[in-house]
Amino acid sequence: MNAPHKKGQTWDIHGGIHPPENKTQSLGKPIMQAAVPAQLILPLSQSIGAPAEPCVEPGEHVLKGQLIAQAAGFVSVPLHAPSSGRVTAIEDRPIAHSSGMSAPCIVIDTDGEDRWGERTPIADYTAVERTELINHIRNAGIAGMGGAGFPTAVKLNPPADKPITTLIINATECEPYITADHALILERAGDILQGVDVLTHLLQPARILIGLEDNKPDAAAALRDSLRDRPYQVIEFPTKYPSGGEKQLIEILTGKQVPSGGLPADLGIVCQNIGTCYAIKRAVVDGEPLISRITTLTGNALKTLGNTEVLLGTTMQTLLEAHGWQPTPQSRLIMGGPMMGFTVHSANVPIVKTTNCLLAPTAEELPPPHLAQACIRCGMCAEACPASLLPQQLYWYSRAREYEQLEAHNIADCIECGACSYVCPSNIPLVQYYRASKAELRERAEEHIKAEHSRQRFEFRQERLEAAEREKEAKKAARKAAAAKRAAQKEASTPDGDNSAATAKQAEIEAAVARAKAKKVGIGQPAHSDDNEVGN
Amino acid sequence: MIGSAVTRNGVLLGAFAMLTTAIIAATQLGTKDRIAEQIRQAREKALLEIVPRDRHDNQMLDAQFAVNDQELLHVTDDRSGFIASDGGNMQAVILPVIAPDGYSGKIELLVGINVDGSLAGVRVVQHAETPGLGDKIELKKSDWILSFNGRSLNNPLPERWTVKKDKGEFDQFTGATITPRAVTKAVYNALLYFQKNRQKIEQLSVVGQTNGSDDNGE
Amino acid sequence: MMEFATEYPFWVAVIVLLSMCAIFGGLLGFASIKFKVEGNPIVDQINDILPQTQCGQCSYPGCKPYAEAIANGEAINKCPPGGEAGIQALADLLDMEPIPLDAEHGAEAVRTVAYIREDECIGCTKCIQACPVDAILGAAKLMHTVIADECTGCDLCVEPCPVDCIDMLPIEVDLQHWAWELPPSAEANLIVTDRNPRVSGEAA
Amino acid sequence: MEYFSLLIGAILVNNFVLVQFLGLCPFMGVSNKLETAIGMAAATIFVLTLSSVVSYLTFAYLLSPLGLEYLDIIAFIVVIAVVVQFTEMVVRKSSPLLHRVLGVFLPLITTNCAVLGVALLNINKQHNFIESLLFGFGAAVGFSLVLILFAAMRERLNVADVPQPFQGASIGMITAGLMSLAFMGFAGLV
Amino acid sequence: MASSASYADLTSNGLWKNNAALVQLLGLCPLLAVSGTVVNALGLGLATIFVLVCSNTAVSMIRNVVSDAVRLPAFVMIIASFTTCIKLLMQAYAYELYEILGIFIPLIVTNCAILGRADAFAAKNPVLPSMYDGFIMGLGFALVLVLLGAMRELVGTGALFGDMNLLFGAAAAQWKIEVFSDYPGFIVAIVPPGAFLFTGLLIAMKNIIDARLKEREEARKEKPVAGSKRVRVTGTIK
Amino acid sequence: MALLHVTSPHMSRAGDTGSVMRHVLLALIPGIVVMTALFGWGTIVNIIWACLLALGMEAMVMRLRKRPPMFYLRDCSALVTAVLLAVALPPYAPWWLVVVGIGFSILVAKHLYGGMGYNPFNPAMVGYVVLLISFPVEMTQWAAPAGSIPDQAPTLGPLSALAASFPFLSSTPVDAFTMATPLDVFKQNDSLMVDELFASSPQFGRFGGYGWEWVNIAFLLGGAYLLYKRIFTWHAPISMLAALALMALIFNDSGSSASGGSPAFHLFTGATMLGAFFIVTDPVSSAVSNIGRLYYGAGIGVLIYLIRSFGNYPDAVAFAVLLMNFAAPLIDHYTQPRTYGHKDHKSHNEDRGPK
Ligand SMILES: Cc1cc2nc3c(=O)[nH]c(=O)nc-3n(C[C@H](O)[C@H](O)[C@H](O)COP(=O)(O)O)c2cc1C
Ligand SMILES: Cc1cc2nc3c(=O)[nH]c(=O)nc-3n(C[C@H](O)[C@H](O)[C@H](O)COP(=O)(O)O)c2cc1C
Ligand SMILES: Cc1cc2nc3c(=O)[nH]c(=O)nc-3n(C[C@H](O)[C@H](O)[C@H](O)COP(=O)(O)O)c2cc1C
Ligand SMILES: Cc1cc2nc3c(=O)[nH]c(=O)nc-3n(C[C@H](O)[C@H](O)[C@H](O)CO)c2cc1C
Ligand code: SF4
Ligand code: SF4
Ligand code: SF4
Ligand code: SF4
Ligand code: FES
Repeated sequence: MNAPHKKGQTWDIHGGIHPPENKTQSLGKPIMQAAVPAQLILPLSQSIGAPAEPCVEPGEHVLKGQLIAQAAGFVSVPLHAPSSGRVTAIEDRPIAHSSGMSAPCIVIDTDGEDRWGERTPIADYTAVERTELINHIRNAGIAGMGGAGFPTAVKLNPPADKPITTLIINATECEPYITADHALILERAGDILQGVDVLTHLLQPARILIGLEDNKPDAAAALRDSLRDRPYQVIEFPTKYPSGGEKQLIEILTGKQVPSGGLPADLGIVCQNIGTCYAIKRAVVDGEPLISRITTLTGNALKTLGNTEVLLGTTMQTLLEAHGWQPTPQSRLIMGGPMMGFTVHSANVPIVKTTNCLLAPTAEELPPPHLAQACIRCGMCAEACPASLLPQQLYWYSRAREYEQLEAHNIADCIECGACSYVCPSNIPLVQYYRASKAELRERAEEHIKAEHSRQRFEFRQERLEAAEREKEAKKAARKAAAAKRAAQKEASTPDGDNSAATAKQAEIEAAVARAKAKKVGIGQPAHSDDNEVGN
Repeated sequence: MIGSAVTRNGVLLGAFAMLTTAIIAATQLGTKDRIAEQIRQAREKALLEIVPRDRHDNQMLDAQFAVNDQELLHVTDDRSGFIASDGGNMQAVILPVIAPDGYSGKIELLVGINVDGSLAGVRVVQHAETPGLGDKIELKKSDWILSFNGRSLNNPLPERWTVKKDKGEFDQFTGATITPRAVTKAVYNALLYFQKNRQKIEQLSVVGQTNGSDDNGE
Repeated sequence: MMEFATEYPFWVAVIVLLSMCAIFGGLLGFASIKFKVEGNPIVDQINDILPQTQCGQCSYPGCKPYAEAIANGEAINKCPPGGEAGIQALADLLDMEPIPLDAEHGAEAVRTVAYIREDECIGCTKCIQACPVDAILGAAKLMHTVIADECTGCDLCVEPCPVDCIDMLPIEVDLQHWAWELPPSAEANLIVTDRNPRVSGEAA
Repeated sequence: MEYFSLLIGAILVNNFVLVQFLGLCPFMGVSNKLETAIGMAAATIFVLTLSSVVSYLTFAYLLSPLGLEYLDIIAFIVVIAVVVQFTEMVVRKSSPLLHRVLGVFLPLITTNCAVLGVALLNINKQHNFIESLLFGFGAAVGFSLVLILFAAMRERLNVADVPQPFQGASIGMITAGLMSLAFMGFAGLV
Repeated sequence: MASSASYADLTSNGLWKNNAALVQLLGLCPLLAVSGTVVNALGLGLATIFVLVCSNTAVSMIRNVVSDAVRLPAFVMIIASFTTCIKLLMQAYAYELYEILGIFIPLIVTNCAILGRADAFAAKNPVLPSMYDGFIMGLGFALVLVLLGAMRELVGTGALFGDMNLLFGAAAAQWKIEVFSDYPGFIVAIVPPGAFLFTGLLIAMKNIIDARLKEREEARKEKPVAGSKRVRVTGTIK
Repeated sequence: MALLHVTSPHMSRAGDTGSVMRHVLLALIPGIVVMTALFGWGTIVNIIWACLLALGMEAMVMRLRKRPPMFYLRDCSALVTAVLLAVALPPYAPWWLVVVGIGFSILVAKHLYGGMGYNPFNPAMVGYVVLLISFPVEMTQWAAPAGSIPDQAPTLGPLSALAASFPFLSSTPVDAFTMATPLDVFKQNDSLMVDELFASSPQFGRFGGYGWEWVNIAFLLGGAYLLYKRIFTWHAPISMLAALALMALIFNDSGSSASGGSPAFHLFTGATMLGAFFIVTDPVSSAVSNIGRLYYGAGIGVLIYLIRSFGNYPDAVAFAVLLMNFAAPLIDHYTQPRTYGHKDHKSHNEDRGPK
């Protein structure tokens, strides 16, 4: 493992599967340009980290590329208007999420002019301050386009004690159906490489590896053709899902494994998706923030398939209708690929920075799941698991809610790639089990912390009360002693006075109760109707 | 204070010890003789099955002699043989015999041989044969073992002293030949042993050199 | 000695037993002093499992006292907030069979948080006194408010409130806490979807 | 060789739990979790070997010479209780770590008939000192072996879709039965 | 408190609800080891009842005399001595059965130490209830033992009540009932695995009956009031 | 419009558990054909009768548990169990023997644990062992392989085979000619050298048992097919065969009468190959990880040899499998593979803090 490796050498990863690729449907045509829709819906949270904070008001007119929400912290990205128009609302709208829930969004009614605001290209990025360049990227709202959407600027700022030696560009696109990156490479390889140049300048890695599967020789060729004299290596490796996963790709290209719970930076590696590189080029060289992305539209339920450059905030409904989508009850709409993508509850949700694919299959193409049978421990899932887990054991323990065992079997290292479910002859929805269990584990950890906190507060309070009690006792004793001295003198009046004080307090409280009750009746009504309005 | 508690507890425990010992000792005293008798009867019962009471007048348990014979009886650990005599005349002898080649290990037998060299009876003392197969050698399960009664060295002829499957005289069990084969061989060997050692044993019985008194059965 | 034994079997028996008791008693007594240790860490382990809601439904004033009681042999099924999962964890710790929640102490319920309707609050401070974890803020005669993050949902503040202005609201799932549920077990599924196995897909 | 077969006999062929039926209560009771089963196993090995030896000594050098064989039960019970309690105290003091593993099980072992059983069997089979030692040790190892295997298996049973009436102790018993069935394969090994 | 337990409660507890063998899973060794035939089961069952009754009575009688420190040793010694007695008696009067039951007679000690609840019950209750409790616990155990013996004997050999002479004298030898004639014998029922399997089935049967009973009871009874035992953590509110 | 909401992945490989089982059934065919050729139609009668019983019992259980029987019958696992048990029974076994065996397999060993996938013990082997212990006579009456004895009558055809198993169906009861199996003979021999034994007994063939060599080779072929189809991995069967061969090699003292027999003898006699490829590989009751399966298989190999050579029972596959079934959960506990990004195999024990 430590031997100096040959140029272009690759390593094999454990497991993996070979699902039918279904990529040709959406390739072959040039990247289309989606129309500017009448309304854009922009969720404040489009990436990992804190949601952005709106910096426009409803009613305000915005220009294309104008900042509409600021980053709210270090791990957070800002948001820009994808087109010019008027902000009509900042409110909860359904978003693309497995839960089908709503989240705060900025809604813009476009004016059709698509008028650019100010663009801020950096003429010579090698001349500016490193932090300034990173800030520029952050301000352009760039989050990873390959997966979870992690704020790119954060990754470009590795801790000082972990110098980056290797930059890996992820052009794998291992999921079936998706061709967004592929198409992007074919058409804009030069731009992508310019983005890589920026990254290289920022990170100063010793090697730059561009990895992709050997099922896209034309893309590899396109990249190589555009390389010129750049010292980047374009490395092809055998096609196998999920070699595009960050951890898997790192093992394939370097032979090293990211330590469990660690980051690639621990190995001196940063991994960026090729779409992210393109976005960086646009931000730095052209001064355009991230307001659109390439999305693959595919699946037999569509009339025209292909890749399209679409403004963020366009609803899937608008986009897909333009491609002849006519949903029937029970049709599926998947954001992402067939392996890791999730179904949306309604098509009336906006495209976001991580929408690399919309898959609208027919029922014949991706039939509804079979009824699950019992696990027969055949071990095919373990053979397929790229993380070398024992999915069947995770499944058994998830069923039994044995969380200690799940932790012992490293459920946290599951990347939810779905390879296990894919091969399972009993058709068990394994990944769903893991997701549920992981969530439960997270919740338990939170609860445990909270319980610990409550315990401390409880004990603190008990102690305080006891201290107060002791003090009172001490005072009482002192008073008693004093009282004993003057025992003969004053006797009868004090208890009386005490009593009257108590009654007075009681009366006061009762009056307050009456007031409050009256108030309650009074305001109860309007509060209700308010509720109703919001409900509609 | 601690001291007094310890003394009190100590005395209490002591009292309990006395009390419980009293109960046990009383029971023990009450049953001692009967238990000894029961043990004796139990041991004698097997012997009496082979040589019934009406054929002898001595206490066979008191007429023991040590047997040690690797070759024929496969008995090496000083087991006892017993002599039945009537009016001082030896009537029969009961030999401990081991059949070493049972299906699952050794089969321990008692073989009773009349003075005339015929078999008085054979009983299985202990074995580990398969239940339902080899265990038919127990009298409880089948009376196959009785088929030896009255046989002797030449009845049947030596070459027929085996199971039918080996062209002999004795039945085997369905699906189990090994066990009966082993028992038959051991019984035959016991007869051989008796023939060889008859003199010695008879002497023992006359002199009354047997020793059985210090054996209390535990 | 031997003769004595045969002559007075009873007394020998008594002597033997007595001396055995004496020797062993002494040995244990010695050991109990010599090898004395203090403390009972099990209570902390039990307390760690209890949810620290401090609601008293277990009939002990707080979780710690209940933990102590369990360590002394109290049943493990009396904490409704801990629910089945808590009982299971206790059973695992103490290696007992888990038993169902004791209904006398209440049922397992969704987690809630107290919410004071502030415009009705008269500032009597009774809820502050009731709150076991000091999760209510406010001064006398001013309106009070619950620090939602500190509230354990014990509902002890509800009853003392003279104007009934405290509601226990279920904690709602937000986007961050939403998660897939465990799929219904294949077996359960089958009973419902006897005739049309295909449809179970939607249930998932 | 003879000692070897005594040992193998005690561990496998005449396994205390599955063939001789001794020590079943802890076998059913302390097998819900693998970790505890391992603790119990270690404690049992220690106590069983020790009490086998001690009770042998008591019998051979105290009861037997004085003709007090009939006091065996009571004497053994006392000896075992003391051995267990003493061990517990010593372990608790000398190694809190070990106590955490073994401690809670030690008192449980007193009510385990394997311990008394081993003492009585030593007498029945007229074992000498070494044989008593080996027999006690072998029996304990046999007990521990199946206890640990059983505990691991019960963790698996927890997740099985066992029909309602059979859940819990019932399926545990049936599993033990099938285990015992498998152990019959060792018959005749020594 | 336990002392107020009624005889009816004791009975239903000992025989069914808290049956030592089927519910508490105690005394399993003799239960499994000597339940090959009815006569063995009966012999050990009776011996167990005897020891339980005697020792519970004795423990209860002395309950006020002993201090906590020596309680357990004292109780164990009492039980051990009664066990020794029954062992000697069986040796004297049912020798063959004694031989068959082997070490499971002395082992009554360990079982009774737990079964008898000497510590839990007899030490806190007057003589009569303690005696009754001992009897019922023993009876509950013995009944399961005999039931199991009958099942195994029947399935294993096709007959019932064989060899009763071991316990009841020579006349009882005739009591044997051949239930199935020409039965090939089902050895698994007699050997150790059978003991486990049949006990498992017995427990399952009890579960089924319990579930039925519960269903019926539930139909009648309403739910207990929730939260009735709550305590105020924060003391009284002034 | 309500769209279908399901969890990912949205694709899955074609096929289900039933198809896995059907591959196994297919792979058993060569062995069954050879057995029929050698022993006559008794094997086929056994198989059919056992399958009927197994399906019937499974359907009955599902009824009782209020589950749809067809869904469960379709997974064919009951058929695999039935066929494997039937193949292990002596041909011409009486009908009730099959009833008891399947009863224990399907009802006790499988459905008391919840049915397919949950049983910790191999159902077919449980049935077999119960029968072997309870009815040793019936279980050791193996038909003589065709041609093993020069003037032997021809093996029984379908109808007489049926009559042999169901005597009440026919007015003239049929008896098959039986003889001890080679392992039986080998075990009981304690006077002849191994070579002499091979020469003198009709039970022996070139290197294994007469005829049994072919049975084993046929099952080996079936196993190779399954291996090729990736129904199971090589770990368990190969390590079992290797361990068995190794044990035989160690104890093989060039043919004295006390010899345990050569590796080839052990590999090609009795149920070795059937066991290695169809029984040891039963996924449900074996260890789960590949390393675990190595230990699991090796354990079975060693136990088979020990019990065959030193124990009471002539063939030991069933006992060895059950014993290792028993050990499988513990093996699993200690043979977790190293997860991606972890340092060692069982890091989980260390990095779990006190909780
Ligand atoms: C909670 C979290 C924290 C992260 N912190 C860092 C970080 O501090 N530095 C960094 O370079 N990457 C960080 N990452 C980025 C990951 O290494 C990874 O590149 C990113 O999650 C995208 O991976 P994916 O699309 O495969 O899920 C973090 C990711 C997550 C989810
Ligand atoms: C199973 C799996 C498959 C993935 N496949 C790809 C892929 O094919 N291409 C890609 O760029 N990212 C893929 N990702 C995301 C990468 O792990 C990683 O997040 C990304 O390359 C980081 O780059 P970014 O921060 O620029 O998005 C995948 C992630 C997972 C978990
Ligand atoms: C499990 C099992 C147990 C057996 N037990 C015995 C037995 O106890 N005694 C015996 O003679 N044969 C026993 N046999 C039978 C022998 O293996 C062998 O088949 C038989 O003795 C040969 O006799 P035959 O020539 O009558 O068939 C047993 C066989 C098996 C499979
Ligand atoms: C490769 C393979 C081997 C199998 N071997 C057995 C077997 O030995 N015994 C058996 O009862 N079932 C066997 N089955 C079927 C199935 O796994 C079995 O019925 C389950 O144990 C029932 O839960 C096998 C299945 C497969 C795929
Ligand atoms: S692939 Fe499916 S059936 Fe096979 S072991 Fe994994 S979860 Fe179980
Ligand atoms: S989803 Fe998790 S368990 Fe399944 S194959 Fe992927 S990493 Fe492994
Ligand atoms: S019932 Fe309430 S007070 Fe008692 S342990 Fe549970 S949470 Fe704590
Ligand atoms: S605010 Fe009310 S419900 Fe919340 S912890 Fe305090 S007393 Fe309990
Ligand atoms: S009776 Fe409980 S351990 Fe034996």
